[in-house]
Amino acid sequence: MSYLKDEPLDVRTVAHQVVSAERGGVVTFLGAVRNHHAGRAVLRLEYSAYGPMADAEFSQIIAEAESRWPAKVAAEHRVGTLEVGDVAVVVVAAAPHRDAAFDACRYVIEAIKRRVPIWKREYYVDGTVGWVDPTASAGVSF
Amino acid sequence: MSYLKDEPLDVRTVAHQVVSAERGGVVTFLGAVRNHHAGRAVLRLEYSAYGPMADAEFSQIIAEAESRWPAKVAAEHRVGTLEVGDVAVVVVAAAPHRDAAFDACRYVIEAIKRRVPIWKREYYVDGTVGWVDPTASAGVSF
Amino acid sequence: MRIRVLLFARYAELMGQTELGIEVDAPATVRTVLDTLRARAGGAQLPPSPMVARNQVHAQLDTALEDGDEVAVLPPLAGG
Amino acid sequence: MRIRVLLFARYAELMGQTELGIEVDAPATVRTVLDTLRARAGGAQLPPSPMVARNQVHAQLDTALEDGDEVAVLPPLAGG
Repeated sequence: MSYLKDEPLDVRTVAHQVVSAERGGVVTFLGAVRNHHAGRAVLRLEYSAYGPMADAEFSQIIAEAESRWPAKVAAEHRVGTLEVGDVAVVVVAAAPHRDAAFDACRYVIEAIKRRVPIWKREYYVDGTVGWVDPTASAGVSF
Repeated sequence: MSYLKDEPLDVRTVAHQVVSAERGGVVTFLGAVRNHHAGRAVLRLEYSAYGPMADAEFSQIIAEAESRWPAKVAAEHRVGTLEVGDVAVVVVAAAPHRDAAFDACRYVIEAIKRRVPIWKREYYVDGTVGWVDPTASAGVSF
Repeated sequence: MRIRVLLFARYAELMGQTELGIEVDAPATVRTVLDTLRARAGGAQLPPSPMVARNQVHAQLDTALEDGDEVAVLPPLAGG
Repeated sequence: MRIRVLLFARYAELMGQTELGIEVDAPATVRTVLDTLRARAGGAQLPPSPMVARNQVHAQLDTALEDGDEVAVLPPLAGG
Protein backbone atom coordinates (compact mmCIF):
# COMPACT_ATOMS: atom_id res chain seq x y z
CA MET A 1 0.00 0.00 0.00
CA SER A 2 1.30 3.44 -0.93
CA TYR A 3 0.28 6.95 0.13
CA LEU A 4 0.83 7.99 -3.49
CA LYS A 5 -2.00 7.46 -5.98
CA ASP A 6 -1.99 7.92 -9.73
CA GLU A 7 -5.76 8.10 -9.94
CA PRO A 8 -8.35 10.55 -8.51
CA LEU A 9 -8.38 10.71 -4.71
CA ASP A 10 -11.58 9.86 -2.89
CA VAL A 11 -11.95 11.71 0.40
CA ARG A 12 -14.42 9.16 1.73
CA THR A 13 -12.07 6.25 1.18
CA VAL A 14 -9.40 8.09 3.16
CA ALA A 15 -11.86 9.08 5.90
CA HIS A 16 -13.12 5.51 6.31
CA GLN A 17 -9.63 4.49 7.43
CA VAL A 18 -9.87 6.62 10.59
CA VAL A 19 -13.49 7.43 11.46
CA SER A 20 -15.10 5.35 14.20
CA ALA A 21 -17.85 5.57 16.79
CA GLU A 22 -15.28 6.63 19.44
CA ARG A 23 -13.84 9.41 17.29
CA GLY A 24 -16.58 11.97 16.77
CA GLY A 25 -14.40 14.88 15.59
CA VAL A 26 -13.12 14.62 12.03
CA VAL A 27 -10.99 17.29 10.35
CA THR A 28 -10.17 16.99 6.67
CA PHE A 29 -7.69 18.99 4.65
CA LEU A 30 -8.05 18.81 0.92
CA GLY A 31 -5.67 20.59 -1.43
CA ALA A 32 -6.91 21.15 -4.97
CA VAL A 33 -5.11 22.48 -8.04
CA ARG A 34 -5.64 26.23 -8.30
CA ASN A 35 -6.12 28.03 -11.61
CA HIS A 36 -3.38 30.57 -10.89
CA HIS A 37 0.14 30.42 -9.46
CA ALA A 38 3.02 32.89 -9.45
CA GLY A 39 0.90 35.31 -11.49
CA ARG A 40 0.27 32.84 -14.32
CA ALA A 41 -2.86 31.01 -15.41
CA VAL A 42 -2.37 27.29 -14.78
CA LEU A 43 -3.52 24.78 -17.40
CA ARG A 44 -2.51 21.54 -15.68
CA LEU A 45 0.35 20.13 -13.62
CA GLU A 46 2.38 17.02 -13.00
CA TYR A 47 3.39 15.70 -9.60
CA SER A 48 6.36 13.36 -9.39
CA ALA A 49 7.82 11.74 -6.27
CA TYR A 50 10.71 9.77 -4.87
CA GLY A 51 8.30 6.95 -4.14
CA PRO A 52 9.91 4.77 -1.44
CA MET A 53 11.16 7.77 0.56
CA ALA A 54 7.82 9.57 0.19
CA ASP A 55 6.01 6.55 1.62
CA ALA A 56 8.50 6.28 4.48
CA GLU A 57 8.07 9.98 5.32
CA PHE A 58 4.26 9.78 5.15
CA SER A 59 4.32 6.83 7.49
CA GLN A 60 6.70 8.57 9.90
CA ILE A 61 4.74 11.85 9.90
CA ILE A 62 1.45 10.08 10.62
CA ALA A 63 3.09 8.09 13.44
CA GLU A 64 4.40 11.33 14.94
CA ALA A 65 0.94 12.94 14.85
CA GLU A 66 -0.72 9.87 16.34
CA SER A 67 1.78 9.72 19.19
CA ARG A 68 1.42 13.44 19.91
CA TRP A 69 -2.39 13.61 19.86
CA PRO A 70 -5.10 11.02 20.63
CA ALA A 71 -6.00 10.93 16.95
CA LYS A 72 -5.97 8.60 13.96
CA VAL A 73 -4.71 10.10 10.71
CA ALA A 74 -4.88 8.95 7.09
CA ALA A 75 -3.49 10.71 4.02
CA GLU A 76 -3.05 10.32 0.29
CA HIS A 77 -1.18 12.34 -2.34
CA ARG A 78 -1.85 12.26 -6.04
CA VAL A 79 0.97 11.84 -8.57
CA GLY A 80 0.88 12.17 -12.36
CA THR A 81 -1.06 14.69 -14.42
CA LEU A 82 -3.74 16.82 -12.69
CA GLU A 83 -6.15 19.40 -14.09
CA VAL A 84 -7.34 22.57 -12.35
CA GLY A 85 -9.74 21.60 -9.56
CA ASP A 86 -8.36 18.07 -9.14
CA VAL A 87 -7.53 17.07 -5.57
CA ALA A 88 -3.77 16.77 -5.02
CA VAL A 89 -3.69 15.83 -1.33
CA VAL A 90 -6.12 14.64 1.32
CA VAL A 91 -5.43 14.46 5.07
CA VAL A 92 -8.08 13.21 7.48
CA ALA A 93 -7.64 13.28 11.26
CA ALA A 94 -10.25 11.75 13.55
CA ALA A 95 -10.26 12.07 17.33
CA PRO A 96 -12.65 11.93 20.25
CA HIS A 97 -12.37 15.72 20.52
CA ARG A 98 -12.03 18.39 17.88
CA ASP A 99 -8.88 20.08 19.21
CA ALA A 100 -6.79 16.97 18.66
CA ALA A 101 -8.32 16.43 15.22
CA PHE A 102 -7.54 20.01 14.11
CA ASP A 103 -4.00 19.95 15.53
CA ALA A 104 -3.13 16.53 14.11
CA CYS A 105 -4.50 17.39 10.66
CA ARG A 106 -2.58 20.64 10.50
CA TYR A 107 0.63 19.02 11.76
CA VAL A 108 0.45 16.38 9.05
CA ILE A 109 -0.20 18.71 6.10
CA GLU A 110 2.57 21.09 7.24
CA ALA A 111 5.00 18.17 7.60
CA ILE A 112 4.02 16.74 4.20
CA LYS A 113 4.89 20.04 2.56
CA ARG A 114 8.19 20.30 4.41
CA ARG A 115 9.44 16.72 4.32
CA VAL A 116 7.84 14.49 1.68
CA PRO A 117 9.87 14.33 -1.57
CA ILE A 118 7.25 15.36 -4.11
CA TRP A 119 7.69 17.83 -6.96
CA LYS A 120 5.27 19.81 -9.03
CA ARG A 121 5.67 20.88 -12.65
CA GLU A 122 3.19 23.51 -13.78
CA TYR A 123 2.04 23.97 -17.38
CA TYR A 124 0.72 27.50 -17.92
CA VAL A 125 -1.89 28.78 -20.35
CA ASP A 126 0.81 30.98 -21.99
CA GLY A 127 2.73 27.84 -23.02
CA THR A 128 5.53 28.10 -20.43
CA VAL A 129 6.38 25.34 -17.98
CA GLY A 130 7.91 25.75 -14.52
CA TRP A 131 9.03 23.79 -11.48
CA VAL A 132 7.19 25.01 -8.39
CA ASP A 133 9.79 26.20 -5.88
CA PRO A 134 8.47 27.50 -2.54
CA THR A 135 12.02 28.63 -1.66
CA ALA A 136 12.29 30.93 -4.70
CA SER A 137 10.98 34.48 -4.47
CA ALA A 138 9.05 34.00 -7.73
CA GLY A 139 7.60 30.71 -6.44
CA VAL A 140 8.73 28.91 -9.56
CA SER A 141 11.96 27.95 -11.38
CA PHE A 142 12.14 27.55 -15.15
CA MET B 1 -32.75 28.40 3.40
CA SER B 2 -31.77 27.28 6.88
CA TYR B 3 -28.52 26.08 8.38
CA LEU B 4 -30.57 23.50 10.29
CA LYS B 5 -31.46 20.23 8.55
CA ASP B 6 -33.74 17.46 9.73
CA GLU B 7 -32.27 14.93 7.33
CA PRO B 8 -28.77 13.43 6.95
CA LEU B 9 -26.07 15.99 6.18
CA ASP B 10 -24.10 15.60 2.97
CA VAL B 11 -20.55 16.98 3.26
CA ARG B 12 -20.22 17.34 -0.50
CA THR B 13 -23.32 19.49 -0.78
CA VAL B 14 -21.90 21.82 1.86
CA ALA B 15 -18.45 21.83 0.25
CA HIS B 16 -19.86 22.69 -3.17
CA GLN B 17 -21.10 25.99 -1.74
CA VAL B 18 -17.56 27.23 -1.16
CA VAL B 19 -15.04 25.32 -3.27
CA SER B 20 -13.78 27.01 -6.44
CA ALA B 21 -10.77 27.04 -8.76
CA GLU B 22 -9.35 30.07 -6.89
CA ARG B 23 -9.68 28.41 -3.48
CA GLY B 24 -7.37 25.40 -3.45
CA GLY B 25 -7.28 24.83 0.34
CA VAL B 26 -10.36 23.23 1.85
CA VAL B 27 -10.72 22.37 5.53
CA THR B 28 -13.73 20.42 6.72
CA PHE B 29 -14.87 19.81 10.27
CA LEU B 30 -17.37 17.05 10.75
CA GLY B 31 -18.85 16.22 14.15
CA ALA B 32 -20.40 12.77 14.49
CA VAL B 33 -22.40 11.25 17.33
CA ARG B 34 -20.07 9.34 19.65
CA ASN B 35 -21.01 6.07 21.30
CA HIS B 36 -20.04 7.30 24.78
CA HIS B 37 -20.56 10.49 26.75
CA ALA B 38 -20.19 11.33 30.41
CA GLY B 39 -19.24 7.72 31.13
CA ARG B 40 -22.44 6.29 29.63
CA ALA B 41 -23.05 4.31 26.47
CA VAL B 42 -25.12 6.43 24.09
CA LEU B 43 -27.98 4.86 22.16
CA ARG B 44 -29.20 7.90 20.20
CA LEU B 45 -29.80 11.60 20.70
CA GLU B 46 -32.09 14.46 19.79
CA TYR B 47 -30.98 17.91 18.78
CA SER B 48 -33.44 20.76 19.14
CA ALA B 49 -32.91 24.42 18.30
CA TYR B 50 -34.31 27.92 18.61
CA GLY B 51 -34.61 28.01 14.83
CA PRO B 52 -34.74 31.68 13.82
CA MET B 53 -32.04 32.71 16.29
CA ALA B 54 -29.86 29.74 15.34
CA ASP B 55 -30.02 30.75 11.69
CA ALA B 56 -29.22 34.37 12.55
CA GLU B 57 -26.20 33.30 14.62
CA PHE B 58 -24.94 30.93 11.93
CA SER B 59 -25.18 33.70 9.38
CA GLN B 60 -23.41 36.18 11.67
CA ILE B 61 -20.62 33.76 12.60
CA ILE B 62 -19.91 32.90 8.96
CA ALA B 63 -19.87 36.60 8.05
CA GLU B 64 -17.37 37.23 10.86
CA ALA B 65 -15.07 34.46 9.64
CA GLU B 66 -15.28 35.62 6.02
CA SER B 67 -14.42 39.19 6.99
CA ARG B 68 -11.51 38.09 9.15
CA TRP B 69 -9.93 35.64 6.69
CA PRO B 70 -9.90 35.48 2.87
CA ALA B 71 -12.11 32.41 3.02
CA LYS B 72 -15.59 31.24 2.11
CA VAL B 73 -17.40 29.18 4.74
CA ALA B 74 -20.49 26.99 4.66
CA ALA B 75 -22.05 25.06 7.52
CA GLU B 76 -25.02 22.88 8.41
CA HIS B 77 -26.30 21.44 11.68
CA ARG B 78 -28.59 18.48 12.01
CA VAL B 79 -31.71 18.60 14.21
CA GLY B 80 -34.05 15.80 15.26
CA THR B 81 -33.12 12.22 16.15
CA LEU B 82 -29.59 10.99 15.41
CA GLU B 83 -28.00 7.57 15.86
CA VAL B 84 -24.40 6.86 16.85
CA GLY B 85 -22.13 7.70 13.91
CA ASP B 86 -24.57 10.16 12.31
CA VAL B 87 -23.09 13.51 11.36
CA ALA B 88 -24.37 16.33 13.59
CA VAL B 89 -22.48 19.28 12.17
CA VAL B 90 -20.44 20.09 9.07
CA VAL B 91 -18.28 23.19 8.58
CA VAL B 92 -16.34 23.69 5.35
CA ALA B 93 -13.89 26.58 4.84
CA ALA B 94 -12.24 27.13 1.47
CA ALA B 95 -9.45 29.63 0.82
CA PRO B 96 -6.59 30.25 -1.59
CA HIS B 97 -4.19 29.18 1.18
CA ARG B 98 -4.48 26.56 3.87
CA ASP B 99 -3.80 28.77 6.90
CA ALA B 100 -6.91 30.84 6.28
CA ALA B 101 -8.98 27.71 5.66
CA PHE B 102 -7.86 26.08 8.93
CA ASP B 103 -8.33 29.27 10.97
CA ALA B 104 -11.74 30.09 9.52
CA CYS B 105 -13.03 26.53 9.97
CA ARG B 106 -11.90 26.39 13.58
CA TYR B 107 -13.31 29.83 14.36
CA VAL B 108 -16.71 28.83 13.02
CA ILE B 109 -17.01 25.51 14.86
CA GLU B 110 -15.90 27.10 18.14
CA ALA B 111 -18.40 29.93 17.69
CA ILE B 112 -21.20 27.51 16.81
CA LYS B 113 -20.64 25.68 20.08
CA ARG B 114 -20.53 28.88 22.09
CA ARG B 115 -23.28 30.92 20.48
CA VAL B 116 -25.82 28.94 18.43
CA PRO B 117 -28.93 27.98 20.44
CA ILE B 118 -28.99 24.22 19.94
CA TRP B 119 -29.60 21.58 22.61
CA LYS B 120 -28.81 17.92 22.80
CA ARG B 121 -30.77 15.25 24.62
CA GLU B 122 -28.96 11.94 25.03
CA TYR B 123 -30.66 8.57 25.36
CA TYR B 124 -28.36 6.07 27.06
CA VAL B 125 -28.19 2.31 26.72
CA ASP B 126 -29.02 2.00 30.45
CA GLY B 127 -32.41 3.66 29.84
CA THR B 128 -31.59 7.05 31.33
CA VAL B 129 -31.97 10.31 29.44
CA GLY B 130 -29.96 13.50 29.98
CA TRP B 131 -29.51 17.03 28.68
CA VAL B 132 -25.94 17.59 27.57
CA ASP B 133 -24.53 20.48 29.61
CA PRO B 134 -20.93 21.50 28.84
CA THR B 135 -21.05 23.87 31.85
CA ALA B 136 -21.80 21.06 34.32
CA SER B 137 -18.94 19.05 35.82
CA ALA B 138 -20.70 15.79 34.92
CA GLY B 139 -21.26 17.04 31.37
CA VAL B 140 -24.96 16.26 31.61
CA SER B 141 -28.07 17.32 33.55
CA PHE B 142 -30.95 14.99 34.26
CA MET C 1 -46.00 45.83 28.76
CA ARG C 2 -46.36 42.48 27.09
CA ILE C 3 -43.38 40.11 26.68
CA ARG C 4 -43.38 36.83 24.79
CA VAL C 5 -41.23 34.31 26.66
CA LEU C 6 -39.69 31.26 24.98
CA LEU C 7 -38.34 28.30 26.93
CA PHE C 8 -36.18 25.53 25.51
CA ALA C 9 -34.88 22.07 26.29
CA ARG C 10 -34.38 21.49 30.02
CA TYR C 11 -35.97 24.81 31.01
CA ALA C 12 -39.08 23.98 29.00
CA GLU C 13 -39.23 20.68 30.90
CA LEU C 14 -38.81 22.39 34.28
CA MET C 15 -41.65 24.80 33.61
CA GLY C 16 -43.83 22.46 31.58
CA GLN C 17 -44.20 24.88 28.67
CA THR C 18 -42.25 26.23 25.71
CA GLU C 19 -43.90 29.59 25.29
CA LEU C 20 -45.88 32.03 27.43
CA GLY C 21 -46.98 35.66 27.38
CA ILE C 22 -46.38 37.72 30.50
CA GLU C 23 -47.15 41.28 31.59
CA VAL C 24 -44.43 43.33 33.29
CA ASP C 25 -44.38 46.96 34.41
CA ALA C 26 -42.17 49.39 32.49
CA PRO C 27 -39.25 49.96 32.78
CA ALA C 28 -38.32 46.28 32.59
CA THR C 29 -35.18 44.32 31.87
CA VAL C 30 -34.53 40.67 31.17
CA ARG C 31 -34.07 40.30 34.92
CA THR C 32 -37.66 41.45 35.49
CA VAL C 33 -38.88 38.65 33.20
CA LEU C 34 -36.73 36.05 34.96
CA ASP C 35 -38.02 37.17 38.37
CA THR C 36 -41.58 36.77 37.07
CA LEU C 37 -40.79 33.29 35.77
CA ARG C 38 -39.24 32.26 39.09
CA ALA C 39 -42.57 32.89 40.79
CA ARG C 40 -44.29 30.43 38.43
CA ALA C 41 -44.47 26.65 38.85
CA GLY C 42 -41.05 25.10 38.20
CA GLY C 43 -39.42 28.52 37.82
CA ALA C 44 -37.54 28.29 41.11
CA GLN C 45 -35.21 25.77 39.47
CA LEU C 46 -33.98 28.23 36.84
CA PRO C 47 -30.33 29.16 37.50
CA PRO C 48 -29.44 32.63 38.84
CA SER C 49 -27.95 33.85 35.56
CA PRO C 50 -29.15 31.81 32.60
CA MET C 51 -28.10 32.64 29.06
CA VAL C 52 -30.80 34.82 27.49
CA ALA C 53 -31.73 36.36 24.17
CA ARG C 54 -33.86 39.38 23.34
CA ASN C 55 -35.51 39.30 19.91
CA GLN C 56 -33.18 36.47 18.80
CA VAL C 57 -29.97 38.22 19.83
CA HIS C 58 -27.82 37.25 22.83
CA ALA C 59 -28.59 39.64 25.72
CA GLN C 60 -27.67 40.34 29.34
CA LEU C 61 -29.74 40.29 32.50
CA ASP C 62 -29.85 44.10 32.53
CA THR C 63 -30.81 44.44 28.84
CA ALA C 64 -33.81 46.82 28.69
CA LEU C 65 -37.05 45.55 27.14
CA GLU C 66 -39.78 47.14 25.07
CA ASP C 67 -43.41 46.24 24.69
CA GLY C 68 -43.80 43.25 22.38
CA ASP C 69 -40.26 41.94 22.87
CA GLU C 70 -39.46 38.25 22.70
CA VAL C 71 -37.25 36.95 25.52
CA ALA C 72 -35.75 33.47 25.23
CA VAL C 73 -34.25 31.67 28.22
CA LEU C 74 -31.49 29.42 26.90
CA PRO C 75 -30.18 26.35 28.73
CA PRO C 76 -26.44 25.62 28.32
CA LEU C 77 -25.82 25.31 24.58
CA ALA C 78 -24.82 21.91 23.27
CA GLY C 79 -24.66 22.27 19.51
CA GLY C 80 -21.77 21.19 17.32
CA MET D 1 33.32 2.88 -2.70
CA ARG D 2 30.26 2.77 -4.94
CA ILE D 3 27.33 5.18 -4.43
CA ARG D 4 24.02 5.12 -6.28
CA VAL D 5 22.89 8.69 -6.98
CA LEU D 6 19.27 9.61 -7.67
CA LEU D 7 18.25 12.92 -9.26
CA PHE D 8 14.73 14.29 -9.39
CA ALA D 9 12.61 16.94 -11.06
CA ARG D 10 14.61 20.05 -11.99
CA TYR D 11 17.94 18.50 -10.98
CA ALA D 12 17.30 15.50 -13.23
CA GLU D 13 16.64 17.97 -16.05
CA LEU D 14 19.84 19.93 -15.35
CA MET D 15 21.99 16.81 -15.47
CA GLY D 16 20.04 14.94 -18.12
CA GLN D 17 19.67 11.77 -16.04
CA THR D 18 17.69 10.44 -13.09
CA GLU D 19 20.12 7.86 -11.76
CA LEU D 20 23.88 7.22 -11.91
CA GLY D 21 26.51 5.14 -10.13
CA ILE D 22 29.67 6.88 -9.00
CA GLU D 23 32.90 5.82 -7.30
CA VAL D 24 34.25 7.91 -4.41
CA ASP D 25 37.21 7.33 -2.10
CA ALA D 26 36.50 6.48 1.54
CA PRO D 27 35.89 8.24 3.86
CA ALA D 28 33.16 10.05 1.98
CA THR D 29 30.20 12.24 2.91
CA VAL D 30 27.21 13.53 0.98
CA ARG D 31 29.37 16.55 0.18
CA THR D 32 31.88 14.31 -1.60
CA VAL D 33 29.08 13.02 -3.84
CA LEU D 34 27.85 16.56 -4.62
CA ASP D 35 31.38 17.69 -5.49
CA THR D 36 31.65 14.75 -7.89
CA LEU D 37 28.30 15.65 -9.47
CA ARG D 38 29.35 19.29 -9.89
CA ALA D 39 32.24 18.17 -12.09
CA ARG D 40 29.78 16.42 -14.46
CA ALA D 41 27.82 18.03 -17.30
CA GLY D 42 25.05 20.26 -15.89
CA GLY D 43 26.25 19.71 -12.33
CA ALA D 44 27.63 23.22 -11.95
CA GLN D 45 24.04 24.47 -11.74
CA LEU D 46 23.25 22.47 -8.59
CA PRO D 47 22.82 24.84 -5.61
CA PRO D 48 25.53 25.00 -2.89
CA SER D 49 23.43 23.19 -0.28
CA PRO D 50 20.62 21.17 -1.84
CA MET D 51 18.30 19.04 0.26
CA VAL D 52 19.65 15.48 0.29
CA ALA D 53 18.67 12.03 1.49
CA ARG D 54 20.80 9.00 2.31
CA ASN D 55 19.08 5.66 1.93
CA GLN D 56 15.67 7.38 1.80
CA VAL D 57 16.15 9.41 4.98
CA HIS D 58 16.77 13.19 5.08
CA ALA D 59 20.49 13.81 5.55
CA GLN D 60 23.04 16.62 5.84
CA LEU D 61 26.00 17.56 3.67
CA ASP D 62 28.39 16.07 6.24
CA THR D 63 26.48 12.80 6.66
CA ALA D 64 29.02 9.96 6.29
CA LEU D 65 28.46 7.37 3.57
CA GLU D 66 29.13 3.66 3.28
CA ASP D 67 29.75 1.50 0.27
CA GLY D 68 26.49 0.78 -1.55
CA ASP D 69 24.59 3.77 -0.15
CA GLU D 70 21.90 5.54 -2.14
CA VAL D 71 22.15 9.34 -2.17
CA ALA D 72 19.21 11.37 -3.51
CA VAL D 73 19.56 15.04 -4.40
CA LEU D 74 16.19 16.68 -3.80
CA PRO D 75 15.04 19.91 -5.46
CA PRO D 76 12.84 22.19 -3.31
CA LEU D 77 9.83 20.11 -2.25
CA ALA D 78 6.45 21.10 -3.63
CA GLY D 79 3.99 18.48 -2.43
CA GLY D 80 0.69 19.16 -0.71
